[in-house]
Amino acid sequence: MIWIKILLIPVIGILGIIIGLLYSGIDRILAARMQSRVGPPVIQPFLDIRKLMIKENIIPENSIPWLFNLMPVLCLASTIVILLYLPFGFEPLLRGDLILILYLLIIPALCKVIAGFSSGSNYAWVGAQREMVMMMSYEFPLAITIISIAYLFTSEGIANPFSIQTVISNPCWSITGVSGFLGLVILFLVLLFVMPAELAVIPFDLPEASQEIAGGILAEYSGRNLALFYLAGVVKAVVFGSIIIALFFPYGLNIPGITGILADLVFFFVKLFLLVFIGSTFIRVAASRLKISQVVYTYWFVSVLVSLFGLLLIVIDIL
Amino acid sequence: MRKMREKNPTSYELLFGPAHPGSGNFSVRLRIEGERVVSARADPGYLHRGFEKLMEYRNAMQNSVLSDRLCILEPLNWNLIHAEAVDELTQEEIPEKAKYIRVLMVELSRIQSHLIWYGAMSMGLGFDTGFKLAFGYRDYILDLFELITGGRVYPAGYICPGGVRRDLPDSAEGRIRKVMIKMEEMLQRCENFETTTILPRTRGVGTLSLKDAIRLGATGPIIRASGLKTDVRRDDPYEIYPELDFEIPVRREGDAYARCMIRRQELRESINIVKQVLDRMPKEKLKPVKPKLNQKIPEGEVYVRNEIARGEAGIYMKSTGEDKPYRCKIRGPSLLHMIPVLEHLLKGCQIADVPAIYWSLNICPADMDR
Amino acid sequence: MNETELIKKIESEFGIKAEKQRDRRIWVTVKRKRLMKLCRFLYAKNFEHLSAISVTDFPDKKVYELTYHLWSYRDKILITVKTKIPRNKPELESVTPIWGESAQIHERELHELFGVKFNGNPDLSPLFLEDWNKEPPFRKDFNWREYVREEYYDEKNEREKPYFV
Amino acid sequence: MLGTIYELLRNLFKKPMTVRFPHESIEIPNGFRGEHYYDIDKCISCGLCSKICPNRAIEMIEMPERYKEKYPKSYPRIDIGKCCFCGLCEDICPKDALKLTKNFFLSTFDPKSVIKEPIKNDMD
Repeated sequence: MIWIKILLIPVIGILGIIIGLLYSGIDRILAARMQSRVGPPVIQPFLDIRKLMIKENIIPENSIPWLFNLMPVLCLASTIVILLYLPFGFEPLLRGDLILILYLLIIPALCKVIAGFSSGSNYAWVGAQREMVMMMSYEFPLAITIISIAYLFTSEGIANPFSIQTVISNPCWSITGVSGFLGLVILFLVLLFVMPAELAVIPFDLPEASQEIAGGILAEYSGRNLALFYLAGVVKAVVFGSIIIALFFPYGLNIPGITGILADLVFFFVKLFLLVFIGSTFIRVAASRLKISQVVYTYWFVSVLVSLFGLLLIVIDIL
Repeated sequence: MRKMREKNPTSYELLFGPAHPGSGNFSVRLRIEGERVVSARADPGYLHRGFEKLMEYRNAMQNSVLSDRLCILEPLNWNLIHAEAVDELTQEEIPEKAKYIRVLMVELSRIQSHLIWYGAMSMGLGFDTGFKLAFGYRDYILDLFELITGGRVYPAGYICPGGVRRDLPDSAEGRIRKVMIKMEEMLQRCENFETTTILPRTRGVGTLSLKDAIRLGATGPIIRASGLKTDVRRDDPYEIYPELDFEIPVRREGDAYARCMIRRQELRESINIVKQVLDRMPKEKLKPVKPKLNQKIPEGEVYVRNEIARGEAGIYMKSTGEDKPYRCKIRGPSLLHMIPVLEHLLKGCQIADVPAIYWSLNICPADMDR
Repeated sequence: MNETELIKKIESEFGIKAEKQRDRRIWVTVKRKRLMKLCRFLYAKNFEHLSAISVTDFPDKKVYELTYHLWSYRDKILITVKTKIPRNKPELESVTPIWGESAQIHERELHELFGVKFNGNPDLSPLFLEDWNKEPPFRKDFNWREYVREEYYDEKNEREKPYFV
Repeated sequence: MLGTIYELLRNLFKKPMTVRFPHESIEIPNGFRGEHYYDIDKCISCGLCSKICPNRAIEMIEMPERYKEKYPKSYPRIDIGKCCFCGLCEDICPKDALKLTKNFFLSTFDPKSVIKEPIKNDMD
């Protein structure tokens, strides 16, 4: 059994990358359509990655080379590790809990910060600073959401409230009343709102803001290293979508047998697609980039207050 | 850790341009502390081609072709300024229809230039959709240029001394009217997008008071956004502008948002002007101007001013009776907007505001460097 | 104030001839010594906008002719002030104290392209040209053909020949 | 906010503005200034085109030996690499020997091929 799991790890990793790239391609087509363009073919991200992989990998003179080269690898690896803890339409490979995932989610962002500081460019430096501020601001509403759900489970007397298995097997909507339902809707919306920041798409892509700081963190990256960061980004979309699905929509189709597993997988991907479309593609084409002060304000004040309100509704429901 | 700190001092220099996704062929050296710009120094010259000198060695018709390249974004307006300068020296009577065509083309070119501005502004703010839509709609106007002048971007001296180089084709009027409907649709779209895009990023950013605006030499939409109602088309009229009915939008705030709004209203006014010109366009056939060699420009000197999309443009032309001008001084609006105004506005703003301010001035490095 | 009134005022104040070219265009020629005084006078008369400054080179008369194009937002008149300075010693007082930065940048440009020195201008550093140590390039006697032939002519390239042979 | 959502969703189901260029393209109107068409039989060797050309892209040359009998004068050789497609040569030509066509596919890897001889050199 353990061998199967070990064998499945690279499979899941590759699957995550492929699904991520595929979504990235669909995302580009949909974004293009919303901008009245035809858009690139679906396989364009694969071609991009191939091209980046065969390009020269430039390491700037000013950088700290070992950190500079390590960070893209670490970033992609940590993103894929999260994937192993998440249900992919079937049981997750590794047993973990929500707190662990919260921590793991920070690692790719931290990698980017360190990458920015180690590249020795002013643009990257500004980008890294921005990424740190961003991280601090969106982490808080995210934590509130996850803890509220765990709190809901605790008060319902369910064992292991933080474990992912518990979350999947007990859909949170079924154990609440009206006000709790509203609270969950609010929390879901907050989580959806954290998604673009986590994925660094346009209203929140300040660390990379190409028109302001010329690519920011990634300013000095090229070739293979850039490809790894790009891959980490697309896998992260899958990861974050899966987290939301696990928390809020862990439903399957309940068809027995091998067809059931396949159907669940497909159903899962459809859910994922819808989430990525709303949380990333649509927001990306609809808004302009915010300023760092505006980002901090949106997350620290608006999102935190809204998520606390959601928590309050759940508390009222439980009492 | 120490190594990192040494590499990352608290105050440092950041280059905005020339090879930067948010700038044109132009660079600003920003001295930055944290996220704040302490001082800015413009560093122009990446597009210096020496037009004033080049024009001294070419005759009027060749200069007309050359004047396209003064600013890539609105070649027809520069065509008109050059043609007017020569016309004023030769005192030649321009056919009525040619005047109408000139104004028509210039206003189409203004719409097109403002659309580029909208695209560039959206791009600077990270709003990709606006960029792509604006350039998509601009292409409808480029189709018109292709039909009328024979080239999409460069009209090759379409407006030349003595009139225009070709008559309007018969199908032009209908097509222009159709395109104007499209432009109104685009304006509606800009308005629909406003609350999520331009408004939150530009309001209160880069405020320019009227006193500063006059001292720094701001013209056109920028000074109008600061509260001075001035427009060369109205104050110093040329061609058939006195006969046309159009508003001059003015706002008092003087910030980047006001500048954006002014340009949007100007787009609307330009669409109106195009419609009026089409209504009044004389029906008779126009004899196109053919180039001639050794056409002498009479002795004299003139200073011609025009309102182009970016502000006030002018040509000082001195002729000593040769077929080539003795001296041509070109006054582009961007020289003052890009150096004193930009340096003034960038002082004390955040890095994130730099593209917003830069593009709200709608500057073109080509007509600054010349 | 219209054109004729302004012309009368200038003529009575300075005793020089002002000429009306057409509507809204006035041309004045002034000695360089009295240029500053005239400029201050015009600024006080609401000529707040310095549209352009230009230099024309006359190598045979050995003078530079400077033209200042001033626009009044209130009266809607463009007045052009012309003055002559000797070509071998091109120095002149700057109008930066009057019109501020807008004059400064025009003067900086002319200093670079014609070598006119504006006394009192705080910043006359190079603007457009990079590492230029030859004579100012916009002078009439600057032989650009020779310069281009020395710097850029590729004799092996057949297609460049018509420009140089 | 609602305006943005409406616009984007509307765009999503509308036909895009762009055309996929090599497969389809917009129509090129008459009077487009593209590649030159030169008719040597109409040419009277006045040389006006070479004089008006702002970029000196047109050079009047003698014909090679074998054509010398038929075409004894000098004829324009056009360097399209220098041309700015202003159309002044077309306008000034008294006999309509020189015209600009609709062909704009002019980019090439071979610097020799941008020079247009008065008569196509079939075999040198």
